[in-house]
Amino acid sequence: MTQTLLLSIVLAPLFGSIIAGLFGKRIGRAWSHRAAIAGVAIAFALSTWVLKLVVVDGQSYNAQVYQWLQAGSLSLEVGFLIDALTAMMMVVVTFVSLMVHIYTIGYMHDDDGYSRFFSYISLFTFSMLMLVMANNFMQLFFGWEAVGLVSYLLIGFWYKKPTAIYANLKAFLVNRVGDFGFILGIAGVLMYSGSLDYQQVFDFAPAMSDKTMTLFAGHDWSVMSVICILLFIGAMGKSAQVPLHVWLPDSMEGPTPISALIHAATMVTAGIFMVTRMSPLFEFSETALSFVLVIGAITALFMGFLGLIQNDIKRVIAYSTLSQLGYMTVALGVSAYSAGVFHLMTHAFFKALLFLGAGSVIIAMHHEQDIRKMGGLKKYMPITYWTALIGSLALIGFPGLSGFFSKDSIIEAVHASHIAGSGFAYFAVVTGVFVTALYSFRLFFLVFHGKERFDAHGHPPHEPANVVTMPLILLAIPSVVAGYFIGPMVFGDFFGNSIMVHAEHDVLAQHAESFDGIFSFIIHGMMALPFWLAMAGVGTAYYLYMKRPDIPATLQLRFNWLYRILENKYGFDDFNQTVFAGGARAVGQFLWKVGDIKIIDGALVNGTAKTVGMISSLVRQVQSGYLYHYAFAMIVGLWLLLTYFVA
Amino acid sequence: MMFEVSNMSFALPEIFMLVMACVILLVLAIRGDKGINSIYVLSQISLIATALIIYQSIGSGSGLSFDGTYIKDTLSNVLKLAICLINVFVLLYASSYLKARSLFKGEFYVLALFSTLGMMIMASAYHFLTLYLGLELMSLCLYAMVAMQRDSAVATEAAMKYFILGALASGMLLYGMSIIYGVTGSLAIADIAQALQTQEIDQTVLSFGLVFLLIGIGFKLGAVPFHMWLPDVYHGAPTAMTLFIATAPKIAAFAMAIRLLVDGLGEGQAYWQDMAIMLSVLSMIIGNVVAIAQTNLKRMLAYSTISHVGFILLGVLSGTAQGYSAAMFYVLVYSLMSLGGFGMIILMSRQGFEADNIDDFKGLSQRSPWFALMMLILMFSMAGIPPLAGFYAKFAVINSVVEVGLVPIAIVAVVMSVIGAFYYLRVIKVMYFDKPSDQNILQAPKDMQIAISVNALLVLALGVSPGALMAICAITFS
Amino acid sequence: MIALSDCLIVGALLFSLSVVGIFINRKNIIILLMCIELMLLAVNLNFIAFSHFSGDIAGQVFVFFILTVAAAEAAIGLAILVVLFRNLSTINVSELDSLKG
Amino acid sequence: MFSDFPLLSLIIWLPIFGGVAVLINGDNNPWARPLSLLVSAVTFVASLGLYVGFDNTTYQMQFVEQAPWIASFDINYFLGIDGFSMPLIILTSFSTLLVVVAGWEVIKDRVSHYMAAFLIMEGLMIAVFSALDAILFYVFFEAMLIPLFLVIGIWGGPNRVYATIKFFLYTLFGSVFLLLALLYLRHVSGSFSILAFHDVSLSMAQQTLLFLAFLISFAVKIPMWPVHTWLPDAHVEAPTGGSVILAAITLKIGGYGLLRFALPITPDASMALDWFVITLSLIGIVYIGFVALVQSDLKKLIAYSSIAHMGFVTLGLFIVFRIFANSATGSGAELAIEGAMVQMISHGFIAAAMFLSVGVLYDRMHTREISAYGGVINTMPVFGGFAVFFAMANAGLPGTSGFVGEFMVILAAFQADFWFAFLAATTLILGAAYTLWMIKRVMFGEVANDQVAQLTDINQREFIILASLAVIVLAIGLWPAPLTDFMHSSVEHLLTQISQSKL
Repeated sequence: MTQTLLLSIVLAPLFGSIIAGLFGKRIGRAWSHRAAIAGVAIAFALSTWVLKLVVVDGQSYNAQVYQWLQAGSLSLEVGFLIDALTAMMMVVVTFVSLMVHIYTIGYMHDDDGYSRFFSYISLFTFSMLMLVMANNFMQLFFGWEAVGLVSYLLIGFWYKKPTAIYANLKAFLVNRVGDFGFILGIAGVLMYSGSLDYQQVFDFAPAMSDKTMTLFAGHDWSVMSVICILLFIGAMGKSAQVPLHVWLPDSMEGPTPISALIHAATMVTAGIFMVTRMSPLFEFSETALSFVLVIGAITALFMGFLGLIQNDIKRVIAYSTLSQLGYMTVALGVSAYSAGVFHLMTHAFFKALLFLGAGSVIIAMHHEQDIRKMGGLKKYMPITYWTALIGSLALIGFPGLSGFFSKDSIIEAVHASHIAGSGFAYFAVVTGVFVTALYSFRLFFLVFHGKERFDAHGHPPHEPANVVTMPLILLAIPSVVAGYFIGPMVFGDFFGNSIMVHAEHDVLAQHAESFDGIFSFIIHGMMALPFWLAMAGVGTAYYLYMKRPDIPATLQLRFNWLYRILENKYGFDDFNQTVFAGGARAVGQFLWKVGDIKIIDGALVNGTAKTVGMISSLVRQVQSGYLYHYAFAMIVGLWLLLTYFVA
Repeated sequence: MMFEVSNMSFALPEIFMLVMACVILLVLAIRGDKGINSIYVLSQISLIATALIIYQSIGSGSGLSFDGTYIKDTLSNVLKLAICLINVFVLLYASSYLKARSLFKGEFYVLALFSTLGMMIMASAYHFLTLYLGLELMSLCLYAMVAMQRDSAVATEAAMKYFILGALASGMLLYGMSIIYGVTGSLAIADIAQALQTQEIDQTVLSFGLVFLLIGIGFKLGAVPFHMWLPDVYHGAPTAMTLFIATAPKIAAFAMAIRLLVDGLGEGQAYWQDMAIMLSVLSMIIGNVVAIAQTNLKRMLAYSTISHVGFILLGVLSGTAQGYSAAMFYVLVYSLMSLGGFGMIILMSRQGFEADNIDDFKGLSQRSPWFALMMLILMFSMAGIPPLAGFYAKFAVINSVVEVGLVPIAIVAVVMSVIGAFYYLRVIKVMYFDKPSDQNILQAPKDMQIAISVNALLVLALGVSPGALMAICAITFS
Repeated sequence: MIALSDCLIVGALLFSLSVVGIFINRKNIIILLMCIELMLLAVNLNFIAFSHFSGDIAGQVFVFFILTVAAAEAAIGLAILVVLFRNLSTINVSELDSLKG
Repeated sequence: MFSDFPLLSLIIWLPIFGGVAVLINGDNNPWARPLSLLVSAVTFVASLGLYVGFDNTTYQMQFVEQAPWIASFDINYFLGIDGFSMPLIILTSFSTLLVVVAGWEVIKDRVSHYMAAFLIMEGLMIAVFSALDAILFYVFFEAMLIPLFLVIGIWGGPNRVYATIKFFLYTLFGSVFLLLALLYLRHVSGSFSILAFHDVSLSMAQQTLLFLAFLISFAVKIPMWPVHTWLPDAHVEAPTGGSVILAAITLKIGGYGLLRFALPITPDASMALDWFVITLSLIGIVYIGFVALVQSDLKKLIAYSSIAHMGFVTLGLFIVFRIFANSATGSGAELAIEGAMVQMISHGFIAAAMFLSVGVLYDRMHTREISAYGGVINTMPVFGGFAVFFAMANAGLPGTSGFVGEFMVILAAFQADFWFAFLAATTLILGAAYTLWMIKRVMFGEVANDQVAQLTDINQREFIILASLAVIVLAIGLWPAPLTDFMHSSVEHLLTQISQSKL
């Protein structure tokens, strides 16, 4: 593996982006997308090659490209760390990205910002690759923020739409809250390990583990817990964990391809990747792991509920993404990093598939996104229908499809774990299975089955162009088969040194012993509770939305309070809007109007000027014009001098 | 008693000046106002010639003469030279002003020359008597000069105030001199200094006398609280006269201060230092603060003078050679700036228009960018902003008080200089940021325009390279 | 025998009187001129006293000069007074207040 | 190669005399603009000579020139640069070049005065950064106020008089204390050489007073909370060029002053009072962040953001003592000082870019009210791209120079105290909030009104300016090492100086 190879992977999409972005107008649409797709395709091909080198040839790579900065003995570098984890991520990212690129040709066909869009998504690919290939925290942070930037640009891609530019600002700011923790975590790492290089930090981790620091007087905290929680706050922002999840549903304002690429498959999983990468640190802090676990569990369950009542096709999937990210986080919390990453991978495929399928529906519906105005699309859009079915089944964990393997291994891992919060987490993930199935198939039935509730304007909906359907098919394949790698990836030593798990946390090890092949895993899964819950969910969805569509309406009336809570998304948005956005503005107004204008400027600065002016006009009166006053002043002077200074 | 020619030569400039003044008086008597132009030229020639004589005599020995009543030293040479040269400019500026107001008469020049003579005598006086005579010669001429515009109510009012208060101050000075005479038994400054060193002196009486001396000095300089005449006289007097009063007499007053306080009563520095601190601090505060409220430029410059006096006193009160030279530098720079400042008012004025309100300078930068720039230089210099001469003046005096450990006084000084900057900035603001209210072009003659440019550029040049003048001041007190 | 202190006290009294006269008088400028003369006389008394008691003649010489200057001063003062009266038609001190502030 | 050539004098006096030449030529002379461009371009190129000839292995002053100036006070014309001043000088000459180009067509009134003011100011500012004699420093430090005062007052907005006088008096008030401190130091050390000041030993009381004097004067310049209120007013009223110079250079003089005077001359007092500066810096970062959020005037918003960013400079400079005390392993002290320096340089470029961007809008719409805009990117797509880019840089996005300094200072602050880093890092949120909210309101959305609809995109001249800034911002962000390599020796030296007690 050479530096040139790795640099080519990273820079190819960047060049594509620059060409499409800066010269898009000059070279035209076709050449823009050709440049961008070529870049990503190169990256994908080379990434696959790298994966082969890592997996088959057992190579790894960790070296600097150039020194970014030096200060004292500290050297910050830009470099790459390639191991199994990185290689897998690279392939996932470039593959999904490639699919989305191709899909975009069809989806954005009529858009004015065609070249710009390609430029952005290529730039995103570059950023994401920088993130996953980093060998140090600085570069990680660079990629971290860069994907945030692209996400900001893409959510606000249709910059005329008020909701879009509201959503992108919100997304950026909420992510910044996470980054706030993240950068503090990085600072902590530097302080206690003296380096920002992964390898050096990880080597130093044991020495750091018993240090303490004082945050509030009188109470010592484990350094490792503080650092890991801070780092995880970063992950919470990027991977949309409660309470920093609020940006993700709104991010659906962006074009659908990026919902698939960024807000489902890749960027939002950066947090999961990061925590996995940091496993040598997290393993030293059970506090942090419990924190991760509980946050993940809350997200997995409660975000799933919200999916039940959404009517926007993309928002349903978005809440599903939130919930699935919760699953991954739960996996991290119980130290089942490989299961988390495995779910990350399968999820990337089937969720991208679902989003692109939704996009396909949206094209057919002429950009109508309300599922209440769809229905019966099955016969018009067979490819979309079947691929969406595969995606949905994979999502709910239907045995044999990829989601089944990854989700099941997470649930098993949680079951086996004993760290604080695992009981609640187990409840959450198991309940979540039912909820997932319910909202997924609610969506599926409402869109593809039942009555046609749309207004076709005389043109019946039809399957979009090949460039749209081809990625669906291509994504459907791994959505089915990716699960078969569970053996090496979850229970084997595919990840090798890239993930570290302490023996006492190693919940997967117990399953690894009992794991003997995919087939038996499927059989075993079909006899377990989650499978039946999933089936129940599908059944309930069928009953409620196909057979008795009156029941949901009744329920909605009966449990109005509950419905209102769900509709308000537990009040997070209102709370943030009032307390944080409103509060910040109120504080700003107060500090400005009172602090700056009244006190500093008014009282101190202009006040001084005014006082001097007042004294001036007062003292002026002494110069009365009368000779005898003048003489008197001299006498006063004389008297003063005589009194004070005559010895 | 031997009559020594060499001793006479020490007073050659004064003698020459006296002769010329008398000649001009004669010309005036003979030709009346018809000879005014020749009188003007003659006055300028006598000033320049006197300056040349002084310059020539710099190398040719120094010391006392006239039985110890008169001294020729570097201080007197430099100050006299400065007085003469500044008055050359003053007369030049004044002439156009006077012509426009039918004040262009021989009396002015006679008075000016006699007054200059008085100042020169003050600079060289080394005896209470000579000092007093020089002072009165200067003052009486100034009183008359202020009153010259006989049909102006304010001018005569100003003259009256000036006269009464001036006389009062002279009286106090004399009273102080008498006390000092009493305790030391001498009127000669050298003898007084010696007496203070060698004899047992009653300190109470000494300091009592000192108070009165200081009042006299303070009055002539215009230090608070003996400054009350200053704004009214500057304001009321015709601008040409204000120009005259505001420049060279300050140099003479400084000379008087040095002769009395340093050369004579240097031993009593412990007493007069504290008194001078009071005067200095009050001057800086009152001068700067009250100037803010002024709308009349002449009056504002009067208050600014008061504050400058406070700074000059800073140098004197530090009681070190460095401080004296700093004060000397300051007073020279001050007269140069003041010359330019009042000169600008004259430059702006024309028949029937005084241009002494700050608002009269509105939009000057658009009407006459060059002279706006000159005024800008002068104002910033007065405010003490580098790289202009005024900065080094302030720098030097503040340095001298810091060197003797009077840091609190220095703090007052710098804070006051910030307040002071405000009203100078106002003038600049009016010139540069306001729209002109009239489009009158300057009517001043070319020679005056050139002179005032030279004047302002000199302030700039002294700012860029103050070393030479500072060195001269340093040598004076070394 | 008149002691030095007696002379000095008289001088100081005269001086004080003149000073008080200057700032108490609010009516007539001529009184101011008189006060000034009085002040100079007080100073003269001082000089003469010191000169006499210290046996140094310089003080008395000084007095002559002061007298001369005083005359000149009075001349100028009166001249200004005349001009003032011509302009303002008054010599009232309290009406000399157009310049102030 | 440059050892004998008085390069510093050249780049100081060339623009000053060039400015005078432009001034003398007068307004009606068509040569005013080209001549200014020529002078500033030559100065810029010449200043690059400093970069080329710089020896970054030593902390000693380089390009030293020394000649007596005021002999009686032993004041010398003593110039020299080290790793701190060299980048700032180049920043100065570059910014001036930009300002000249930016004012090319925009300034129609008294062109020669405008150009001359900036050229003269350039020379003065370069002199400030290279002066090694305290009085020489002070003279230029103050003299610089004059042209800036005029620039704001003459070409400024409606409330320019208040703003410019406030600016002048505020800064003058600060700097007179500097003068006192310098005089006192001369009293103690017997020389006006700044290098001699570095070596003189001082008691704690002396140091404290000196330190406070330094702090007052430089805090006003930087400006630190609570002596910052002149800056928003000055920026709002100043013409674009004035804002650029104000933000890019004059604020840096404050930071530079602390580096050159306060830290090395009064290390013990700096250590004893570091809590004070740190507190003010952190208040500045947080408080000003909130205030910036609610501004309705574009320039005011950017001005406030400048204050918040400069808070990182003072924070970086003064946390070193705590880092020493914690004896942390992460090279925090170097990070802190270099972070502060990088932050200054970077802010110079970014703030310049932001103000130039506002200038672009202002030239077209003649308003700075955010509410008057909306959807500008529809009519000015190229400009919009730049604006978003610079906004991101202002919000400290990695890959731009805005990130580097903040990142370094936050990393270092953590080593001083967790809560310092915590408060400093709020800028990640606040900085993004006020900058991007502003961008959202100005740039995005439907075309708000007819004026916006009639906007024309930037012309070639504006493009070149913004593009050159963008390239620099990006370059420093992607590879700051070449910039910081020049500082290492000087930083090490400074750290040695401040770790040795002077008591």
